[in-house]
Formats: sequence, C-alpha cells, structure tokens
Amino acid sequence: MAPVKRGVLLCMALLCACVGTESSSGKSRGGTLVISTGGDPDVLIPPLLSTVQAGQISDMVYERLADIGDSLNTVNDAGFTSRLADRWTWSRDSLSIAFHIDSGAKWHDGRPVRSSDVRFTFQSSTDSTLGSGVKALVSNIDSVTAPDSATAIFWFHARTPRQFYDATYQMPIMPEHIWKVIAPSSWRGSDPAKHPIGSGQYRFVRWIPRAVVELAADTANYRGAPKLSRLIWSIAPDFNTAVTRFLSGETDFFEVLRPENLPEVAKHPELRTKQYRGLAYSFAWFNLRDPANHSRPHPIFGDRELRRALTMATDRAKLVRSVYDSLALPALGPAVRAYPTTDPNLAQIPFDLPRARQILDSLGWRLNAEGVRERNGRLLQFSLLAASTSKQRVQLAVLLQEQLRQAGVKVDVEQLEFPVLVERERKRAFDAAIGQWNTQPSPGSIRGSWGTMGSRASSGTNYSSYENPVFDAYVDSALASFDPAKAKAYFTRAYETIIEDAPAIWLAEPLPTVGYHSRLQLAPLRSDAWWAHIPEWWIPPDKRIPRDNAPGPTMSAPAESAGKKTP
Amino acid sequence: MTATTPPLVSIRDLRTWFHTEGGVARAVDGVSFDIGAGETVGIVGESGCGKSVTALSILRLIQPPGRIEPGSRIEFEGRDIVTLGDEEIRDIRGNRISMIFQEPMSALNPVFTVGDQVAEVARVHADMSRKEAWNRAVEMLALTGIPDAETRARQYPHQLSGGMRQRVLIAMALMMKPALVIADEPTTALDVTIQAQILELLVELQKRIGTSILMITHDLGVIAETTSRVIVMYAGEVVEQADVDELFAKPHHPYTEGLMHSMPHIGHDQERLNVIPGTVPAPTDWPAGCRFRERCPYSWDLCEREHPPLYQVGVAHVSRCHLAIEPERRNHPHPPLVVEEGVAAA
Amino acid sequence: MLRYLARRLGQAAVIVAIVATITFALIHLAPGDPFSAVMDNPNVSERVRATLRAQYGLDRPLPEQFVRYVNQLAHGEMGWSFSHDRPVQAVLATALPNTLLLMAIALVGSFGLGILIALIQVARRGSTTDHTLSAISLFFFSMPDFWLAILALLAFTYWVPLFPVGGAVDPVMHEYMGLGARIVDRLWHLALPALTLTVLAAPTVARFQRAALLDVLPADYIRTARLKGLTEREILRRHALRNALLPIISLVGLSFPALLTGAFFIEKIFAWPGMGLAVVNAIGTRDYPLVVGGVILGSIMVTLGSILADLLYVWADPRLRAN
Amino acid sequence: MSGQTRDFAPISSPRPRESPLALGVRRILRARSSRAALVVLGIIVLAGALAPLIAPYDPAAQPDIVALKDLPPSLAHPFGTDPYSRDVLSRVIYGARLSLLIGVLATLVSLTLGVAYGAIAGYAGGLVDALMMRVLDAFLSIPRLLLLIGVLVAWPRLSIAALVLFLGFTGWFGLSRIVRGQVLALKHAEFITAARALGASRRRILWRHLLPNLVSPIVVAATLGVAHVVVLEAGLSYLGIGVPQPQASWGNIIQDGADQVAALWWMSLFPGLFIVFTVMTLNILGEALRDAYERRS
Repeated sequence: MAPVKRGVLLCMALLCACVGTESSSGKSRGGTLVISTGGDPDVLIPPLLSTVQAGQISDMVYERLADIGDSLNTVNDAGFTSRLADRWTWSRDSLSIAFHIDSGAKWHDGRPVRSSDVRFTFQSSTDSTLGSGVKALVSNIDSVTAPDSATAIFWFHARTPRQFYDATYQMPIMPEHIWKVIAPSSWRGSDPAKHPIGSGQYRFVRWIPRAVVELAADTANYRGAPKLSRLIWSIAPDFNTAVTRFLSGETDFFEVLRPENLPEVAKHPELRTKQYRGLAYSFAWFNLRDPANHSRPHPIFGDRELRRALTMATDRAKLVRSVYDSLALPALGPAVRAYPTTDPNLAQIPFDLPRARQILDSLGWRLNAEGVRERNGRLLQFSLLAASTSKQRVQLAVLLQEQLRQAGVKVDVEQLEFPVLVERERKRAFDAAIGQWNTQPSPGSIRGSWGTMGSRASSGTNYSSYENPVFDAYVDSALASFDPAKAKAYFTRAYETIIEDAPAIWLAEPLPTVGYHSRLQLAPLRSDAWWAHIPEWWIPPDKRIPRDNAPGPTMSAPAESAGKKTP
Repeated sequence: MTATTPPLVSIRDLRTWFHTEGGVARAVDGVSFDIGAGETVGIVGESGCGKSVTALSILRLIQPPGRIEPGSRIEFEGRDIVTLGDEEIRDIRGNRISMIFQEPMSALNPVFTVGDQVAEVARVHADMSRKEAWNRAVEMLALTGIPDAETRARQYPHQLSGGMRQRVLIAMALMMKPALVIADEPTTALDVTIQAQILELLVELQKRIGTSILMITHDLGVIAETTSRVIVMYAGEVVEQADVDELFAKPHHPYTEGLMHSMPHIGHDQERLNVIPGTVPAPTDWPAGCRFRERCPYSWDLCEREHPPLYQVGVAHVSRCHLAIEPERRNHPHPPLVVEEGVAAA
Repeated sequence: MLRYLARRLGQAAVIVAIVATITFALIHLAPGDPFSAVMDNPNVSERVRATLRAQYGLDRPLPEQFVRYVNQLAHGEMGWSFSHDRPVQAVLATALPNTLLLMAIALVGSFGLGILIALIQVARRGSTTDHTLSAISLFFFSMPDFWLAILALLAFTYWVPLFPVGGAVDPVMHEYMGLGARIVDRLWHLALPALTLTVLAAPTVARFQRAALLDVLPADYIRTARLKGLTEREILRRHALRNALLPIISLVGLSFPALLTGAFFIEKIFAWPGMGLAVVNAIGTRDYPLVVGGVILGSIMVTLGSILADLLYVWADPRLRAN
Repeated sequence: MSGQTRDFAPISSPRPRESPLALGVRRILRARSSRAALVVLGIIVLAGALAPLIAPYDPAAQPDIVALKDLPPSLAHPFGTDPYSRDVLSRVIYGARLSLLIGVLATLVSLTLGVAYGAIAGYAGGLVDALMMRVLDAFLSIPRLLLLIGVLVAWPRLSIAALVLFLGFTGWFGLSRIVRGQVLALKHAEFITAARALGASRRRILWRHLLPNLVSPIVVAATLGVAHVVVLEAGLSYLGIGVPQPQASWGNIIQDGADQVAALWWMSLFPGLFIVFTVMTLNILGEALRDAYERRS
C-alpha cells in the first residue's frame, strides 16, 4: 500500500532485538509463511516496481551483488555481506570496483549468472526508454564493464562515500538472456514481469492477482536452501480484511499494525507483536507552483509566510497521537530519526494558533461571514488529496481539514486511489496532498524528493517544486562528507532551512509494528526492509500446522538443474 | 313436506351472518327447509336474497367474515354439518354433497388440465391411483356428453367452450355419485341453446345416479322445467314454499307473484327481474316488520308492526305474508312505497 | 414463439444500442477527459495507450469516435482496463461467472424463501404471525444493501466467526486441496454472501407473493377446490400458488436490477471476485473503461433477464403457451 | 353474494368527491401502522429540520482528537464518537437533514421530468410515443446505481447540488411510464371527450382534468421515490462518491467507520437504523396511499 520511493546515500546503524535462533539441521527446513497484505504487487521488475509488496517479492527472487548490513552503513563497504559477488576489489583511485561473481550462482532456470548480466542490469536500468527512477540514483556510475564472465567492473564519475552502496543497493541483478529480447519500453506488460526468474533463495511459483503470490524455496540455491519452504502473500482487498485474516489465523504475519489493532492482537495469546525503527515519514505538502501554469507561483502556497502560518495552525503532536497513538512520533522534517545524521532536537515551527491567525490577518487574508478567510475576492480554500486506500492518510487529511478550519482555512478533502493520486502529483495538478516517503538507508534520497534536482528532472519526485539553493548546497555538502559529524552538521542546517521554508506540514514518523504468529521464529527486522532476513526465519517442526506441510506446488519448477553448491 | 322417509337434508333456523366493518350483514336469517332423497328442490329469488349463501352454508364454504351463527342446524345423513370437524366436512364436500357454480369460466383453475381437475376429486375422496382417477375422470367427462373426452381431458379450460366447461363442472360434481348436488345458477352464464342442453343433462344424470338436486336460480323457467318443489327466498328468509305445480298455479306471497309476472318465456335469458319496483334492501339493515313491505302493493300497517311468520296456506304450501289472515286486501293494491332512486346503492 | 423471441431480442439490441449511446455521451460530456489519467500516466504502457486510442479514436471527430465505439462494442470489445492491464471484456468475463453464481443462488433462494414466507402468512392471514412476518419483511425490504452486508460480516465473521472474511476460496490453501475439500471451501466462502443477497431479495418476493396469493384466493376456482374437499393447505399449495406464481414470474425479470445492485455491494464487502467488485474497485482507480463496461454489461444482463422472465411466463401459463 | 367481482376503475370521475391529497391523509390517519409511521418519520424530519437546535455538538467539530475519539456510546455521546472525535449523534441528526433534503430535492427533479416526459409521450401518441418509450426502456434497463456510478466517476468532485440533479435525472423513468399510461387512458375517457366537445382548450383540459387524475400516482411515486433516493445516496456515499467530507450524510458516517466495523460498530449501526426507519416509514406511507387510491371507486 505504501509506496516505496527509492532515494540515495549515506549510512547508519539500526537497532533490533534479535530473535534469530541458530538451528538448522535439514530437518528444521520446511513450513509455510503466509503474509497478510492489503494489495497486489504492481510489477515484479526491480527498476520499475513501486509498491512494498513488489519490493518484498522482488527481494526474495532477485539478488544484489552485495547486501547492506543490519547497521545500514552506507559509507564504503563496511557491513556489506556478499551475495552474487563472493568478493570485490577497489581500484587504487577508488573510482572503480571489480565484483567477482560467485561461480555457483545460477538463475532459477538453471543458467549460470555472469558478469554480462550485471552489465545488462545497469545498462537497462539507466535506459531512458525504460523510465526507471533508478537512473537518477546511480548517476555517479559511469559504466559497467565485463572483462570476463565472472568479473563486473563498476566505473564511477567521482569518489563519494556511497559508491559501493549505489552499485549494490539500487540494482538487483536481472538475467540478460530473459530480458534482452524485450524492448525496455515493453517490459511492464511482458511475461517475465509477471513470472520473474531470479537467482535468490526463493523462486517464483504463482501470482493470482487480488488473491495470492507464492514463492517456493530454491532448494538447489548456491547459498543453500532457505529454512521456510514456502512464502505466500495473501492479498486482501483492503487493510481491514488483511488484519482480520491475520487475527483469525488464516495468515501468520502482518506488517503494519495500527494502534486500534493492538488490543485485538492482545486477545490472541498465540500472536506476538514487534516494533522496529522504520524509515518512513509522512507530511502534507503544498504545491508551490500554480497548477494552471507551472511557471507561476501557486496563488496561495507561493507565500512562505502563509505556509508557515498553516504549519503553526496545526497541532501536529495531537494529530499524530490521534491517528497513530503510540505507534508514531511527530516527524522532524524530511528525515527520520534512524539516520545517524539526524539531530532529534531539530528546531520546529511551534503550534501556535493565535499567532497563525495573526499572520494570516497581517497577510491580508480576512475572515468572511462564513468564517473562511478571503483576500481580494479569493477564498483561502484548497483541495487536499489523500489516498483512499490508506485510512490513516484519509484520517490525517480530515483532521487537518478541521484544524485549518479553526484558522479560517477551507480545505476540501479529495480521496483518490493511490496511483491516481500519484499521477495528479506527478503532473503537479494538485494544491496539497498527504504523502509519505519510505526512504532508503541513506538520507541522500532527499535530493530527489525535496531538492531542485528532484523538482526539475523528469524522474524527480519533488512534486511540491520546493526549490532553495541554500538547502541544496547544505545537502550536497553533507552527502560529500566522509566525516559523520560534519555530515550531521550539514544535514542539520539543511533540515533547518527546509523546516523554516515550510513547503510541507511535517506529520508523522511511524514506528512500524509487525504482528506474527508465535510459532514463527523471526530473524532481526531490518529497518529498510523487514523481510530482508526471511530466508533465516523458521518454524520448529513440533509447532507446524497442516498448511506448513502442504505438498509443494503441483506445477513443475522450471529446470531444477544440477550444479549445486552448498556453503 | 309430504316425504314419508326422513329427509336427506334438514335445515333448521339457518342464520349465516357476515360481520363486516359496516355492520352485521344477515345474509341468511333463519331459513328452514328439507330436501328429500332423490328430490329436486328449487330456490328462487333475486340477487342478494340469500340463496347462494344458503347453498354455500350447506357445504360450510362460508369465508370470514361470514359465519354460520350458533343455533343453526343443517342435518345431513344424520349429522349436523354446522358442528362437524374440518376433516369430516371435507370428507362430505365433493363426495356426498357437491356443487355446480354459475361461472364455468372462472370456476375452473386456468393452470391445470380439466382432466386433472376432475380426477382430483377422486384422488381426494377415493383411494385411487393417478391413473385410475384419470380414467374415471375421462369416463365421467364422456358421460356428460363431451365428445372425444380423452383428448379434451388433456386440455386447459381456456381451450374449451362455455358449455363444455359447464359439463366439466358437472362431471366434477357427479364424480363421486353424491347424495346431493347443489346447482347454483348452472345455466346463467351460458348461451340460450346450451342452457337447455345442460338442464337436460342434469336431469338425465340425476335419474341415472339417483342424486338429490338443489337448484338455485332466479329463473322460474328453470324451476318449472326441473324441480318438484320450490322455495322462494327474499331478504335472507324463506317467504314461500310449495310444490312446483301448486306454486305456479296459486302463488301466495306478493313477491312470488311479482316474480311470476316478470317471468320471461323459457329460453329467453334476462339478467334481472326488474319488474318488481325497488331492490332488495341492504342485508345489514333489514327493515322491521315484513321485509318486502316497501316494495309490496298490498302492505298495510300490520306489515310494518309485525314480522310475518310462515302461514300454512295450502297443502305443503307455506307463505310469509299477512295476506294469509286478511286475504281480501289482495283486491286493493296500491303503488309501492319506494321509488327506485330512494334505495342507496350498497 | 420463435418470432416473439426474435422480436424481443431485436428490442433488446435497440435498448443496448441506446445504453451505449448514453454511456458514450457520459464519457464525452464529462468535464475533463476521463482518459487523461490513463493517457498521461507513465506507468501505462504504449500498447495500452494505442489500444485506447484505437478503441475511442480519441483524436478523431466525435461522430467518427461514436461510430467506432459502437462498432467495437458490437464486436464485443469494451476497451482496455488499465488497472487490470487486460481488455475490459476479459476482466468482466472472468468476474461474471462469480456474479452470476451469486445472483442465481440468491434468485432461487430468495424466491423460495419469499414464497414460503408468503404461504405461511396467507395460511394464517390476519394472525399475529402474518403481521409479524409482514413487519419483518418490510424491515429487511427497507435496508440498504451495504448495511445488511456489513452487519452480516460483523456478526458472522467477527462476533461469531462462522465464515471466512471474504474471497471466493481460501487464497492460500485452495490450490493444495483435494476435489472434495475444494468444493467445501468454495461453498464455505459462498455461503455468507449468497445468504445475505438472498435475505435482501426475499422480502420483495414475500410481499409480492403475499399480495398475489390474496388476489387469487377470492377466485371462483379456489372455491371449487374447497368444494372438492381439499384441505386449506392443499388449496394454497396446489391451486392458489400455481396461479399466484404467474405474476411472481414477472417479478423475476423486475428483480434483476435489484439483485445486481445488491451483488455490487455484497461483492465489495465480502471481497467476492465478481463484476461488482471489479467495477467498484474501478471507481477508485478511475478505470473508466471498466466502469463503462460494467454499466453496459449490467444493462445487458437486466434486459436479458426480463426476456428470460417473459419466456418463463409464457412457459408457465398454459393460456399463453398455446400461442 | 356469490359473484364477488372486483372492478378496478383506473380512471375516476372528473370531480372526485374529495381531493386525492385529502383522501390520502384521511386513509393514512385511519390505519394504525401508517399513523405510527407518520409519527416516526415526523420525528426524523423534525430532527433534521431543527438540527442546529437539537444536535448536542457541532457535527464537524473535533473537540479532542486524542481523548474523545472512537468513544463507544455513553451518556455524553449516546451514539459514540468517530475517529475524529466528532459526536455521531450530532452527525446523524445533521445527516438526517442532508439525506432527507437530497431525497426530497432529487425526487422533485424526478417528478418534474417524469411527469413532463410521460405526459408528452402520452399526449403526442403515435410514433413520438413509441420512440420515447423505447428510449425509456433503455433507461429502465440500466440499473440506477450503475448509471450513477458511471456518471459520478466521469464527473469527479461533484457538489451536492449536482449530486441532487444526477439522482433526480436517474429517477423518473418508472413514474413517466405510469403518467403516460394515465394520460393515454384519460385521453380517450368520456369526460375528456365531453370537455373537448364543449370547446375546452387543450391547456384547460390538461390542467383541469388530467392533472387532478395524476395526483395520486405522483404522490405515491414521490413517497417511494424519496425512500429510494435516501438508500441510493447512502450507498454512493458509502462507496465514497456521494457526499464529501466533512459534511455528514448517513451513508458517509457509515463509510467513516467502515474501516473498523467491528471496533466502531456504533458508527454503522445508528445511521443504518435511521436509514431503515426512514425508508420503512416512507414505504408504509407510500403503500397506504397507493391502497387508498386503488380502492377508491
């Protein structure tokens, strides 16, 4: 449901109580994990996918060259663990990295993974006819070469702290032999987009839209078979049904409980919850450009003082408490507390309704008979978009509507299905919208979502068109710094700048809470992707239920070839 | 009343009242008469005089809000129909007593074949298989003069002519060789030429089966043709009763007299006997005294004061008219009290 | 008979043509282009855009667009559903059997239940039972479809969890079940939506049937039946019901729109994968071709339904059967 | 007594002894069920009309979005509160106002269109009539909800006035058929012929003779029509394409709680009951009126 927007750079550590238990004789393998989810994946192609469901499935089926560590460090290669690449070497000038492909790595159709697949993945991801957001994120990579079938060399434009992260995190490797026969512009509707073939520890089995996606353990995988033999995403038509299925035992795992679900979960002794630090923040952003003519400032939101007054009129703490209870904190700005570069004491525009009214008065917006402010015959009225699929965002919108009404601002809440809403944003055809960024381990994604670059580039996601060179400069300096303390200082300046400019009302930073069945033994939940360690999850044999032992899929797996390598 | 054997049906003080919102309609109000075995008795009177309700009462087919009032008695084959249980009365209906209605068109169910409908009687009352009942029905239809009965039996009512349908109803009525058949205006809805045929058929079948018939009609011609004894009803009461010849020769009640005067030649159908001025009063509001008083050319103050009893006026001849005690008044008729317009429509 | 059928089908074709005109007008009278969301969306492939352009001839003059549109419709093509990334007719064809199943069960169920209630009421006409049943009928008759569905869901999946929360089958395990278990699984998922739709549709039938029976009871042939010595119950069941069923058959045709509307809400609330769910979801995604396709298909269903009812009527009434 | 014929006279004499409206009122007052219905409906209508006076809270106000949200029914909030801490009772009362207003206004639109269309078709007759009836058949075969969904999706963000118009535009088909039938029958009725023979103008005939005879079907259709619109509006609002936030209509109150029916059952239950009672009473009254007019002879 929530969009994954892939952003960039930097590093950080994370916390997570660990439940992982070591035990893995062959006998402990088996079991089925059923994940309750509220929507379909969109498209199972790593550079094009945009929903969390697709991200989860893709991460199980496809693999990266190396995977980020649980600490989420993004500076150089510290903490990264090997995946398709069993080793790598930096060039002397650090402007290239040579990855060596694990010789046992195989696609699920039995073909070996080669360096040409890596080169192909980079080339197609940056192909402008594909239209992938990845292109902007890997702009520091000049090219990828494949001197021999096992070696892929990444060449960079500049030495930055996040070269390694860029090369690995943004690009799960795709099989060249499958995709090269299809023009990138036709990838979306193609067959492999619906039946992906990757090299990960789970292979794709089936996807019945609006019902189920099923993966099975790739028992012949070069990194060994995962413990759970089957993963199933049970797709409910809405959040509510998804929760109910979890509560009733129809599913084992639910990724984002809401506060109102907690008492329900507590009634079921077999269910557990677990909270982890997430990387998402939500906001109500304003379109700073006139929707009718993008070259002009927005007739209302072009005014910085007015935007600040709107923030001032919003009791953010209360709003967040109302919607999320204890499962979120007020957002600090365009950043999450999990980043080491984020100062948790960032100065905020305070909630001060009388002052907000004063400011609006002084700007010439006067209350009319109906209690709505008016200036030169124009009402202080705008429409606020919210995704109808997310009750929480609709709730935020309606709460905001009433809070701003107190200040004499008339807000029309417009509920739209998520893709339609994004479309309106992308075309800048909106006044204001409730949004949420699920960020990457590096705070660098802020360039795409709030920087001038993101406002002007065609693939940029700065739909509010906030542009401030001072902000851009601080962000650039922060991202270029190898020194954590310096980086933090720059980011703090950048955040202070944007908070004062108020292109958005910063709303909530959710503390995601998963629910799971107690028979499930979890591994640590990684902040950027709780699912990252699913291959290590397991179910003790004595706790298995009939569905854990259900026979494997009836369809024959595509080529269960020989050549296995068990670590 | 000359029957030496006990009568087949003996009705005493039959009162069938309808308890409606607008008051109690005393449609039948103290009727008594007998029907002997094998006898054909006629009831004659205008619409609304209570003849049909009398007939339906004998079969206990009165629907709410109508009710046979306590104290009424209808003895049939030694049992009082009024107090019989539902099961017992059902056992009599269509079996020992049956009835032929005046509307052969609507009396048959449009969605079943006529054969089925006739056979149903046998299926209810005789322990017969579907096949046996059907064969019996076809036999019976043939007996009533329906040509090619086997084919006709498989047809639906709308495929038959009016006369044919009446024959079907007759077949249905006679299926179980009942002791009594009540024929309620059996020929009214029919074509003149068919009327005579149907009456002939009835008489013939009666002879063959030996059943009694209660012939209800407004048509004195039919009475003359078929019955041996006549009961004249007016306003829910029996106003005169006599053997058919006696009645035609010496009608006593002014109402009977009126009917006679309005009698058309046989074979000439007439919807209504409209020669007697005025109409039957509303059954919720019978006049005190003689109920015919307002339409009567002889009425005098006694008629208003006193409800006339049934006077014996001849051998087996009774009449509910005070003229029995002051016969000379018959020579001084006067115009009736009511004019057509004064009677409110019900 | 055949000529009659041909004439009715001809009328139906005219009706569908008019419906198509209306929907076309709807699309083109609407402020802003309902397709702009699709045409400008980068997530929509060039193929889809081409299909849409071809289907609606978006750059052509209106009359030409109209001719094109009607022509495509006549060939069973309803455009491209971009939220499903499949042709609309394919989406509806997948969903339709589920909707028809639901409607068929509810049709049979509601007529059975409604007739039964009416028989009980008429057998005890005027009694407390009769009045109580009338009141209950009216209560359910007055209920918004979605509200009853919500209550049913609340009662039988949350409070007393007898039935699954939604869907047509167990999404996870159905694949791994044996034939018997699959049938049970299907029925278990079908039960609550079908029951709800039945309960929604039954009051109309009961009320109609009760009136029809009361209309029939004074008929002479009912008296004839009584005269034969039949019990009241036999009379009601055999003679009255058979005749009172005739008007009820025309209700079959009339009840199609209501059943379809009910199915829409019920499919939404019970996540039943029929055309109702497809269309309701298409509202949110502004998948206009799918919405329009649903409107047209719904109208075709209603039209065919009324023809079906007419044929049924002719078959059931011997007076008409002969002609 | 035997020949119980029931003759329905669809056309009454030109001068009924009492006006159809008076007759309707008298009939309604006579039966206990319709008297009760009138009282219940009266209470709901009154509540809606006097909403600002009797609603305990502002229906849009969010007094305390943390402490007062999602409260189950209590003395202070008899119908509980919603996720925005708004008082559900107040919203239901204001909802009565809006839902009924939409119902009545949309029905007025339907009546106007239905009478006009039916009268024209019936009066014109011949080819015009046949053509108009075919078009009507087509409209009748589109389920109303579907048609509305089609319209509302094409016209997003409709004002309430526009919603009323669309509800009205889709509700006149049935009535116009009845009207046409009446007009057609009346056209050949004796008293109309007589009036024409006496030289009465067409307009005079229409006003003096046709309209009074149309009053009965119109009154019945209006009563049942309002009930229908109330249900439809609730359904559309439930689907999120009806009345927009923060305005309260019965349908969108239910929609606000639809997400958590189990936890916030009071948000589905109370507005739903109000819909049911409104519709039920309107149905009772509509039927009482229909019976009154049909039995008149």
